[in-house]
Amino acid sequence: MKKLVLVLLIVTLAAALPVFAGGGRERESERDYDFVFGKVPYTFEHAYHQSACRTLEEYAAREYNAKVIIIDGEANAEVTLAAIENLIAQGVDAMAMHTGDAGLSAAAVRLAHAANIPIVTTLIRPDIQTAPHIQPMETASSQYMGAEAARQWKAAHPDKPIRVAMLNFGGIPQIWEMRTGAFFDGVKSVDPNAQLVTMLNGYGSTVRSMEVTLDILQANPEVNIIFGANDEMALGALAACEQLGRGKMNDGVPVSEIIAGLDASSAALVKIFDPDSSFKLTHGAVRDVARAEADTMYGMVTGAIPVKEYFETQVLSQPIDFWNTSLAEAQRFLELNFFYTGSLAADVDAARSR
Amino acid sequence: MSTSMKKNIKQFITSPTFLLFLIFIALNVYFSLATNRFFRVNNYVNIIKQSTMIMIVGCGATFLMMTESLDLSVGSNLALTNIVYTFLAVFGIPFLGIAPMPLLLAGGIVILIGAAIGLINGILITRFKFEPFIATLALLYIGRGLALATVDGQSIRTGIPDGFGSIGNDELFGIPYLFIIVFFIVVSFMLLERKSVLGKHAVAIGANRNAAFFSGINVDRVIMGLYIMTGVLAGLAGILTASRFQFGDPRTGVGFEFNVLIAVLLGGTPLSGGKGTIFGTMIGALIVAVLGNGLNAMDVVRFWQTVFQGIILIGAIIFHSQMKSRGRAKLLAAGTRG
Amino acid sequence: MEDAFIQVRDLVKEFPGVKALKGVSFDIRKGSIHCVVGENGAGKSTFIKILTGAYTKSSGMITLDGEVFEPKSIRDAMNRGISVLYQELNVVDDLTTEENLSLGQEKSTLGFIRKNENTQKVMETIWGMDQTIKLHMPVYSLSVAQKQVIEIAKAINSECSVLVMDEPTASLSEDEVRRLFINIKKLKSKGITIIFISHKLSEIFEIGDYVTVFRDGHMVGDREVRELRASCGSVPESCVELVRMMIGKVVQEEYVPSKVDYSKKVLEVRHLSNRRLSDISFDLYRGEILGFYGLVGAGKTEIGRVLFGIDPYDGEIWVNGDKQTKKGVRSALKNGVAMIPEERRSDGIFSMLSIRENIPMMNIKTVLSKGLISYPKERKVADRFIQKMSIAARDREQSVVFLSGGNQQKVVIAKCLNRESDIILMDEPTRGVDVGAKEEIHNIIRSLSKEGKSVIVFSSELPEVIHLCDRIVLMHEGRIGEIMENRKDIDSDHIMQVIAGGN
Amino acid sequence: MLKELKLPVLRNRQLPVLAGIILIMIVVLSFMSPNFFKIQNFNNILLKIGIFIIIASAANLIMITGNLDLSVGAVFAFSGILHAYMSKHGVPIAFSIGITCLLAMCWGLLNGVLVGKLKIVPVIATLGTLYIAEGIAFLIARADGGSNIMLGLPGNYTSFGRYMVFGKIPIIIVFVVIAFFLFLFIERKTSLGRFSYAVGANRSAAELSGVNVTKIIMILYVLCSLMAGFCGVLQSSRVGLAAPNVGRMLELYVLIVCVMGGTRMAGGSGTVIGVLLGAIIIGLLENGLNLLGVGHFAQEVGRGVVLIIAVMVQKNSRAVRS
Repeated sequence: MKKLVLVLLIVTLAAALPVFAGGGRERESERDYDFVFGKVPYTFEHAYHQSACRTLEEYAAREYNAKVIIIDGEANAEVTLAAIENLIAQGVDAMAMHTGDAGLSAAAVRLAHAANIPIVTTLIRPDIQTAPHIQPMETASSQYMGAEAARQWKAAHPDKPIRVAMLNFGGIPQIWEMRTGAFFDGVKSVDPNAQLVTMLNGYGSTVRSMEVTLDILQANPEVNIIFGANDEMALGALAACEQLGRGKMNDGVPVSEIIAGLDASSAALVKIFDPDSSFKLTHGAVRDVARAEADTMYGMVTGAIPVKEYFETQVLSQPIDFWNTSLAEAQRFLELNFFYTGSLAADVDAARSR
Repeated sequence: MSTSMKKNIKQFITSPTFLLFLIFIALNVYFSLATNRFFRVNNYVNIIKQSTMIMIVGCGATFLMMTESLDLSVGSNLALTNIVYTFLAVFGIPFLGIAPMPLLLAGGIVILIGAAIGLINGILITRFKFEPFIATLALLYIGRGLALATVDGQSIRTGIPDGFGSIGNDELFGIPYLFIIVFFIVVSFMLLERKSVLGKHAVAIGANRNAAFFSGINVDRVIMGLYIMTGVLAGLAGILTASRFQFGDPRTGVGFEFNVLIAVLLGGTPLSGGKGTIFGTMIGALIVAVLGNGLNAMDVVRFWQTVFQGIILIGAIIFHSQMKSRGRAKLLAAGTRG
Repeated sequence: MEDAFIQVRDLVKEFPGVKALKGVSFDIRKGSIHCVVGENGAGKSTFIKILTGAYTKSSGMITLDGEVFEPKSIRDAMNRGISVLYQELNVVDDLTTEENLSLGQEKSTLGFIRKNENTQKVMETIWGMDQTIKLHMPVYSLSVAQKQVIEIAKAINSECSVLVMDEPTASLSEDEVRRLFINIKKLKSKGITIIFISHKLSEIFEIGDYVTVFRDGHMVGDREVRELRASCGSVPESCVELVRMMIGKVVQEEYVPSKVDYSKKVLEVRHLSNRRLSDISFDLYRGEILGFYGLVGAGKTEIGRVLFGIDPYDGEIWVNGDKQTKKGVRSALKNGVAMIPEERRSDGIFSMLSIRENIPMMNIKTVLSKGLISYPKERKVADRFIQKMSIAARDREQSVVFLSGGNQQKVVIAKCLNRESDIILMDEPTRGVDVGAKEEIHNIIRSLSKEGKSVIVFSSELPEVIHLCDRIVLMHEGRIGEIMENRKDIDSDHIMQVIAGGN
Repeated sequence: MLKELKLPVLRNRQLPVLAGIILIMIVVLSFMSPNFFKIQNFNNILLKIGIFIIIASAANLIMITGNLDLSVGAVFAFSGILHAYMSKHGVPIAFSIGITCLLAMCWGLLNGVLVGKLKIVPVIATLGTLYIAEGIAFLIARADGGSNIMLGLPGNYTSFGRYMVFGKIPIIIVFVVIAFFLFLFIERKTSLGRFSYAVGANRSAAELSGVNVTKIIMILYVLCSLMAGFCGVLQSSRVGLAAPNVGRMLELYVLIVCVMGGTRMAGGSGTVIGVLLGAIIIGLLENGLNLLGVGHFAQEVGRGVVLIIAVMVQKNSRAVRS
């Protein structure tokens, strides 16, 4: 008898847990929505995608009275495609996906179209161009960042040749096209003699990037521009530099190196607006991408946008750097894109006092 | 109905596998009640589709675990075969001047690669007496590195030949080829498990290695064979994955080895070997898939799902260990009485 | 010999650093029961392993039925008709009787098992020996003797001409041994050659035709048992010649009473019962050696396990006048009860660790100083026991795994003695131990009783119990049949009667 | 004490072999990369493997008992996040470190109960703990409003992890030395260490010798989680942020380090000296490949190959001994 009660208790608890964990809300409310959209982010582990999903959910509900079902892609091809399949099975009206691989995007588009469900891809352009696509203009912004970094370095140290090191995600080709390669193009546009010394995998992680950067700087102490293909890696590079007694700037004048990142999250901007830190540039777009996704999905559902034609919506990936962006602008960017509620100026001051 | 059949049915109903099956049913009922997005034919098709690779490789892994071995390299093996298969089909072997190959030939070569990885595992474990965990962990790294290096980390997505996706996507009389293949493999492995010399020898090796050895079973050869078999199945899974998604990706199968491990464990094959059923593994794979799918349908954040995964894993193993000790005690009591 | 079925000539086996067989030559006749005896490490098991294909020889020659015999694998040896019945039974517990019968020799088509017509034949062989074994029983529900029957049937089934039995009686009760001997004689009458290995000389005299004695890798004697029996007189255990061949010294077995302090009860057991035991009551006095004797399964080991806190029980145990309330091994140890377990390898020694590390394991306090392990203290403890028990080892740092069985047992006993417990339970203290070590262990037990400690010996060897114990508790099916005083002229017929269930 | 420490080194033939491998690696790398043989570089390597050494020293004892802990990476991440979260929300740093370490020990307790008491296979039990701890780490980060915690950390957050002892030696290296000697001490001089070997060599004999096996296993798991948790705090404090995914694959690294150090997975043998050497091999390998600019794909292959070679070399040296 005691055992039976215990078993019942456990079963009830187990059944209640998912509900407690945030599930089961849709029952009473789903019928009130006009549309159901699906969204597959690259991975929920990045602040960028968490913010993008939240923006999408809020914007779609407000503007189009649409509910958004989010299934994480977990940065994994099988999981991403399974998520697409599940969204199809759940009969969503349209979906949006953001992956790290063009082949994966193409496969997803094929799946969705076979089921006659509109789909929009983001960032990574599928090779089969048969569906609308949201393209943050990362290439241009990366080029701009590279050029600006090179200019600032040349202005401060005209005698020291530019040596660039990069941290990437381990050979994803689109990253070269839009981020690392473009950045280096920018550098070269200012100093044609600049050299790309090394490019290693930072695994998108701060800690791993820090370890790798320590090794990079050991092998190539002459490196003076470091680009991390996302903010996490740039922050790791900064931590490594600080550990070696570098990573400093003299009120915005480069001393040892310039670090650039990507995504423009709050953690990065706090460093960027610290005049003494060498992490100085980044760019990003969250809100506009999410809004474009919702707009495109709505457009496809209502017939305003053709479902099976390539249609690119370009979104500015806003460059933010210490020299050309005002603190107020950056504050506003964070508020709009990352649900930031603090004061950037205060956060920068707090971080500086360390 | 003959008495032996009755006995078999009775045995099945009282087995942990059947209870696991009941849990599986209960999960389905729960999710169907909790969300209206779950109980749909298409959703079930997806659930099965998404667990096919685990089911295919799980067949080999179950046999391996029966012999007290395990294979952590299956995920990397899947990725390597996936990418090489696509590479051969799209580019051939450029530096030897070999043109793109017919799919069947590419598939054959890739199966051999899968078998080779199994062979290396087997050699390290049987000849050099490596711990299976260590040997296959080394192969996990090597396989993944080779997969990424083959294509310099890029996926292959252009120049995919016609018919590349047919085996993974097309249907025969409305039934996906994928299901037919899985059904075929699972049924043959169930037969292997119950009726074949191999299945029996696998159980014998896991339950009492010395007895198996002194009964004249070539233990090393059986284990080697099972590793090769698992390698071949992983290779097949690599081909099917490539075909299903119609592109080659060196990053597939990350964490796949642990998913397979969990499915096999949930299915009631202990790490210490000596027993296990293919049917249990299939239920294990389906439970994992249904759980993920159902929680997604309920809109549960992924991180909570991770927590549930841990709780379920621990819960299931406690459940199995309870069942085991109770079942054994009952039989022993019966044995002493009779 | 003209009719030699197996001829062994100058057989040598070398391991890295060790020569296990140093040139052995002898013959085995067809259809005979050929006993092989020797102390542990004498080379018996190496010889057997070469014969069965588990090892390959270094040099020398074996011929089988006139042909050169060089098995490359166990399979190979089996195909030539050589089967083995190992001491550790090689049946797979999780398979059924039927599946075990065909293990390794399945008939198959394309890898799938075909119905084996032989199984029925084997089952008939089995039923010839034991009717209670069923075809679809999982083997873990069978007793040791029943599992042995399965193995013997399997061997016969494989149409062997030679059956090697490695200490088959080690874990059988006398009743089961008798039945086994009947079966062995049946096999002999079918013309099967049997190579029989045992430590129990009485068994050799009972069923052996020939006996070969190994010592230190050499063949030191090859005799006809009939001949020996004539020269030995009526008591086979005291066969001086055979024992001298094996160990080079004569072992006298005679009961010497200990100085028991009957005024001081150290252990009182009242109405002990559990799944395997019913209503066990007895007392143990200071300085006494109490023996428990009975068939295997009579409950000897179970009593030891209860007293040592391993198994649950109903009833009362009083140690030194205190009633035991807490259960468990650690509280038993705390109350001054220590046990030497039956299974040395799985429950006794830490084979990878050195002698020095093994000995203080039961009482780490003896080597601690200020709460930390003191190496000088530890060395002193180790050296003391190595000397006291004359453990033959290279030095105290030698891993226990490299010691012979007898020396391993001494390490286990040393570990237990270091606990300084007042009551010591010894479950089969001399099992699998050669004759010399056996006598040494007996002397240790006597010296313990002289020191005022009380010892309980659980043994399935009657001579040991008669030789050693002051009182003997006779067990039958979980009950005490009789508690008798040991005397010089103890009546062994009466003992047999009691343990068989009579009064 | 010194004499007693020397003894196991001399008895163990694998340790000289490992030392030999390290020597060869150092010589080869010195020739191949001009920047290798520099004090700063060795400092870098030590900093990188410091975390492994501290955690693996504890995990090694678990492996000596014949068990293993796959949850260290998740506990590591969980602790970093928790410490950052509490520090950010007003808990004083020292206090937060204390609470984090205590909670980290709870994971060890869970592992200990599952493995020691309920006798669940450690691979599965600790895999389960891994999932739960990792999930919760992500949930804490999410509750804070993002994927990692960096913003709004108090000014003195990094002063612990970046503290230089005597103004020269990074604190992490000091902790590595402390952990090394602590575990060497536990291994050689305490009954806990001795009993760990006993449990690994023969669990049932240990039980019958009166060793409280459950307690030993539980203590070791708690100790290991404490080390993992403390390292999580240390790392997070050094880097100045906490991310819930930092511990990915850490458990496999720790495992490899132990195995390379000559610890048998089945238990009964192994030493923290081997762990130190194993970690140095891994550190040199990655550092060397990074210095030579070898791409990450080849590094993955290299890791697997070195693992096989190291184990094979050890097996040979073991075979020579017996």
